Amino acid sequence: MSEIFYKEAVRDALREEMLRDERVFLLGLDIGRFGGTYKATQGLWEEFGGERVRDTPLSEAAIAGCAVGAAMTGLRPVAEIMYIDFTTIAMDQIVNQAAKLGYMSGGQARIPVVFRTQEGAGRSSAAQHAQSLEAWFAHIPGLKVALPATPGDAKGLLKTAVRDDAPVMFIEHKLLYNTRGEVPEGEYTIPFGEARICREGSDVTVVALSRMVLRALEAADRLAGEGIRVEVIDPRTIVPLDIDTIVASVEKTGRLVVAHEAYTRCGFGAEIAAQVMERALYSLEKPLKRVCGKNLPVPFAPVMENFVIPGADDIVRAVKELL
Amino acid sequence: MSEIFYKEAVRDALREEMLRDERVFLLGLDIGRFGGTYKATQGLWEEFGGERVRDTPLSEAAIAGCAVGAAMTGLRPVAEIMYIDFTTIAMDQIVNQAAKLGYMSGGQARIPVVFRTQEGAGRSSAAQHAQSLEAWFAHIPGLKVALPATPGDAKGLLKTAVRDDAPVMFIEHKLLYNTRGEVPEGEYTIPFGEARICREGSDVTVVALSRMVLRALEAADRLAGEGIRVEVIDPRTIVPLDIDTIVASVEKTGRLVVAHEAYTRCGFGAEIAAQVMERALYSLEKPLKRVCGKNLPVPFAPVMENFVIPGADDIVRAVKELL
Amino acid sequence: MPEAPPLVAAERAAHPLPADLLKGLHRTMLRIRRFEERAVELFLTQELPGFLHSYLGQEASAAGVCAALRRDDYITSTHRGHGHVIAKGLQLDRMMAELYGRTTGYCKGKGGSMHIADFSRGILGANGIVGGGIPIAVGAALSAKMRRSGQVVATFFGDGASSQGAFHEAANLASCWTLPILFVCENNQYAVSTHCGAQMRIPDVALRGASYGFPGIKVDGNDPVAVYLVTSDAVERARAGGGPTLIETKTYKWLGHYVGDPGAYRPKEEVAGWKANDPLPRYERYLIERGVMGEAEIEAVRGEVHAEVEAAVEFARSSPLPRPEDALEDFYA
Amino acid sequence: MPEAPPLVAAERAAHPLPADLLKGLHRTMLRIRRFEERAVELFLTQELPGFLHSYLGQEASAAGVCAALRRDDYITSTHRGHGHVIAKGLQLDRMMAELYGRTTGYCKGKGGSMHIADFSRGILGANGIVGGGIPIAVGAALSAKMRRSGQVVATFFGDGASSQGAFHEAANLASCWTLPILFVCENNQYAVSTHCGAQMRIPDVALRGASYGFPGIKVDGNDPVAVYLVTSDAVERARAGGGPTLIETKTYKWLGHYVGDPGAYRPKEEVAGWKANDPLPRYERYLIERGVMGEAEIEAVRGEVHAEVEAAVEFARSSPLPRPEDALEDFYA
Ligand SMILES: Cc1ncc(C[n+]2csc(CCOP(=O)(O)OP(=O)(O)O)c2C)c(N)n1
Ligand SMILES: Cc1ncc(C[n+]2csc(CCOP(=O)(O)OP(=O)(O)O)c2C)c(N)n1
Ligand SMILES: [Mg+2]
Ligand SMILES: [Mg+2]
Repeated sequence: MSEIFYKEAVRDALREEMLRDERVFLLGLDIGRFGGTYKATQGLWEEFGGERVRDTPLSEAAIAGCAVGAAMTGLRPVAEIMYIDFTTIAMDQIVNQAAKLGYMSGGQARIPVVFRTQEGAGRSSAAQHAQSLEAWFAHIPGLKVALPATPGDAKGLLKTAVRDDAPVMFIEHKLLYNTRGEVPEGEYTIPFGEARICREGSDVTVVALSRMVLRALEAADRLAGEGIRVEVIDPRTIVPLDIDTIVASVEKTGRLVVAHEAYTRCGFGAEIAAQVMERALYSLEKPLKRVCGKNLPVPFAPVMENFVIPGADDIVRAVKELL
Repeated sequence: MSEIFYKEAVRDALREEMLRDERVFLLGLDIGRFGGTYKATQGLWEEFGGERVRDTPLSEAAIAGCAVGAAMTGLRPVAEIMYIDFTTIAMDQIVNQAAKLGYMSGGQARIPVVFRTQEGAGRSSAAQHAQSLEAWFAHIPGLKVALPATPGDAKGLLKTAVRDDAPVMFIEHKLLYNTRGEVPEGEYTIPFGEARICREGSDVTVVALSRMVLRALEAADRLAGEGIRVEVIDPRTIVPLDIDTIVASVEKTGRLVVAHEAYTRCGFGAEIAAQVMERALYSLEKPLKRVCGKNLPVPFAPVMENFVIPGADDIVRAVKELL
Repeated sequence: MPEAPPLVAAERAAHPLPADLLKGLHRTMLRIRRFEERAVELFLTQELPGFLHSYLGQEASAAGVCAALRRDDYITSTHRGHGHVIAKGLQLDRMMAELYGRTTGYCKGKGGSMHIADFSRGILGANGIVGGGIPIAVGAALSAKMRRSGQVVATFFGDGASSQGAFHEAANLASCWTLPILFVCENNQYAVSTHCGAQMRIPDVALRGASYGFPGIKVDGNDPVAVYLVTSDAVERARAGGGPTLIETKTYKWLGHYVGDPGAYRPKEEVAGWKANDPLPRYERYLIERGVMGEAEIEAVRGEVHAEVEAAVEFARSSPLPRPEDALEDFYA
Repeated sequence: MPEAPPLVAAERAAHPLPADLLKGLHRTMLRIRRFEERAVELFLTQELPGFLHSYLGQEASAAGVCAALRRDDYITSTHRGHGHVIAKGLQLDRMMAELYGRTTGYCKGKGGSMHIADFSRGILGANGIVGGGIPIAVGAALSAKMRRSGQVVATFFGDGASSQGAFHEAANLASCWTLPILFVCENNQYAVSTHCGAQMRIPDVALRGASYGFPGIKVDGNDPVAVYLVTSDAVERARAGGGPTLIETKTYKWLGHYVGDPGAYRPKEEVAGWKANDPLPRYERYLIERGVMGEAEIEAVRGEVHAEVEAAVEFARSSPLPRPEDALEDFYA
């Protein structure tokens, strides 16, 4: 094990996959010499050259579509959309093309494309640079969706994503790039659809996504001080979703909190709620709590931004309300 | 009361609002002399002329953005996006601009724009012309979302939408245009956020959206023959959502089915589930049932298309499983 | 207003083309014509589900373009795509079966009329989203370039599609990367009911090549030889590393937007004028004049094509319908 | 490769402009310059949250364009928008307060640096989405036309933004409807780290006007008079019903993409060359040569602007922070 930054984990995964398979290449805005807005591709242009680390014009629809076409014809592109907010411009290519053409062609097309992007608030970037839109993609059959919360998961899941023959939305978090964490030495991958129980506990289950996993662990720590044992689960991929692990936990605790930064309404927390309600209704002793982004655009000023985005305090409060 | 077609109800609402308020105008593909793909604007070009019923080039991003700009500067546009599948091209303007600029400007901007579109499968149009994507829009704060199931609701809700100062996604259903229903004589509007109890019942609550309301009523009819009393609720607008009516019903029946054509995963049914779980968990006697579109692209061949889209049979089955 | 370069039909004499090629163009046009006529009939008698966008009248465009392509070259097509894929070499039986939604169709009934694909023939799929195939084609061209396969891509789209942002982004990207791609705009004068004059304020889509720094050429889209010649030049340039070309084929769709649309928005004389300019008899006269084919040979080909189309209908009708659960197959995510 | 029309600076002599106007351009440039210098300092000392895209070096472009607009004319702006809105007449204090996220800011702290709007001054908002403001501006132009208000719209965007589909769709739509709009492309040579030569394969964005059938003109974006003259002509045309114009102002951003980006991707000589072409002293020399202003008067204006900016900082610092729950206000859906 060695400790590295999340952005390094992303970079290492891309690098190893590019070394392993020459069909893998990268395209996106300023990912080359500039190294990407969050420096997650730093050094790759120097190592692999401009043919395999391709800076593009400022055209998200073309970036995504070009990746789809390349993926259909024998390559394995990793296309970066700088902010998940800008996927709005590439939605047709991601949703109507990448997600569907394999199926619509009667299984002829394989579209092994990874759309790497990042989401989240917390940098006073205002409402057009702070969204968490994973639920949109989870809604669309034909896309897998990964949301790594740690450097170890970022690396292992990204390598899996690159090797997957289906389109993958790989969603990083802008405030995680400069977090550090343990990463196994040597080659490893993490399968999709296996949740991680980040902390075991028997009183309340907290299912958290992306950066909220860190907040959930912080909350669990604090609650442990008061003798409250929180189980923290990170699904890591929401499509496919490891609902079994979540259900097993709820069967143990009888209490469920879901935590994500995305807007509450129609966020992925609702889907977890529905699946738990379908599978484990009788185990639930208390109503669901959603500790999620408020149903508001994210405001610029830090004090208001903090208000709309949930934090560890909110998780602590929700857990206590369930006891 | 008179019986008219759904498409006529849409047309009448537009016409009356255009007569009432000269700031109201329409833009979109082939809505002029052609009368719209589903003929919902037929006759309006003849009556109001090309200035107020504007055919556009084939540019959904520009259609939506142009509507936003016109709405900000004193007009009240109704922009048609021919199929909801094509909103993928206009997502930035709908989601990052229309939904947010009022808020981001500190309340200076009012953006009274209506995006009219239609959704749904059932015409063998394959996966890029058959989606139901209302959950995407419901996820985004700043958009209201209406889904009329009857001519009466189509007219009353559309008039409300045009008068609303916030952006509204007004989502019709392609298989409803040629259905008929009663519409009150004279001027009327239907407030947003008021569900309609389409049929009262005490055994099971079925919350259905858009065309599934008709299927739910059909199912309820059949079940009534077996002595099973189904309560059918149509929220009509999902943002704002009349959760009180749904919760009251669930408190009465203890059993909940949600039915929509949209993909099950992260569909609006999940949000209803979550809200019911938050507000009325203890009233639920049985697990939730979602009778929704399968998590698959919609295939072309009718027999497969019917398989992925839910029907009255599926609702009947779900209701029985809950008893 | 600047004009795009003139029609090249006049240049024909300077390029004597092999008889095989000229005959092939003819057969392709006939196959498209007959397939489409039959499909319209079948649609109107409600044998075919969904909806249908007919390629009738535009046959020369697809035939000319695809004749200049290699078998392993790629195309992307549109909602009005039957002509493109026939010209690229598809079998009529499996196509017809797809229109019928049968398991023997190219997409096993999952795609239908608007989505025929055959990757083994370089057909990366038709597209229900106007303009949606253009960026995908650019990706295929990038792939061809990176794999040094020598393949070229032709992406078909309509006059209406040229108003889409996707066209602009894709064309610019292809230019920046000097990709082996042909942007083939089939200007059939209308996008649904909207005349191209209301869609743009320039006479030719071809003029837009200049925005990206590559040639934009307009050509008589009802003249298969002219289309072939223009395309061949562009293909040669692309294969040699010279980058993209925009080709605008000026043509006309005889029926309305979809089968069933009476097309009342079009002046009667306009429709009549274009029908008088029917690419097929015009080309047959040319073949006869040039002595490439005689009346009898033409008649024989007609008979073969008719029989082929009838066999295709038979094949489709007698092919199995999918089972409902087949919807679960071919899904990988 | 065709070239867009030449710079118009040389035409100046033929258009003697009133002294007031020339002085106004100068003051505007100075106000932008000083505001931006100060904002950079405040950002680097971490007084300002979020991030900052500096307009330093581009002052002449915004000043020249906005001087040709009426108070009630509209603009849409970009992530690099401080210059545009200052030139359109905003107060520095409420701007600075917005950068600080205070309740007295133009958007009450909800928008921040990238989103300053003032509808009372025709400023429909800056935009965090590259190209996002362009279709909105077209809508405002349609509105002006339909309301017969005589207003004109100028939509600012960068060289990078010209690769966006939204630009293409919006320009084409504005052309089809002959709308009163100016597409102002500020070509500052880079989109983040990407040089405009890697963003497109034509020398001038201005050439793209031809794709839509309206004029495309390039101009020295560091020459406020040249920019003013070109804009005035376009505004006049637009107001008279002559439709859109594309204006490309060639300029340079001195700092990297955002404050904190060292801009290492740029050759040192290039940066030095453009800094030597600083629009401000160059214009001041011109004013002195033409006898419009003397050194002393210029110095006095400098003093006033410095004081105005300091007062703005004071105003912002002493303005109240929003309360968390203020996030719930100004939301209407
Ligand atoms: C993005 C998008 N917008 C609208 C449509 C609906 N539509 C299908 S074909 C068509 C017209 C296309 O015109 P053109 O590109 O000229 O092709 P043609 O039909 O004339 O062959 C329209 C508007 C669509 N399929 N996709
Ligand atoms: C659609 C979209 N893509 C990417 C970005 C990230 N981004 C912000 S500014 C910028 C470069 C813009 O370049 P240009 O248009 O030339 O403006 P400049 O920054 O040079 O003023 C990029 C890529 C964005 N904000 N929006
Ligand atoms: Mg057309
Ligand atoms: Mg720039």
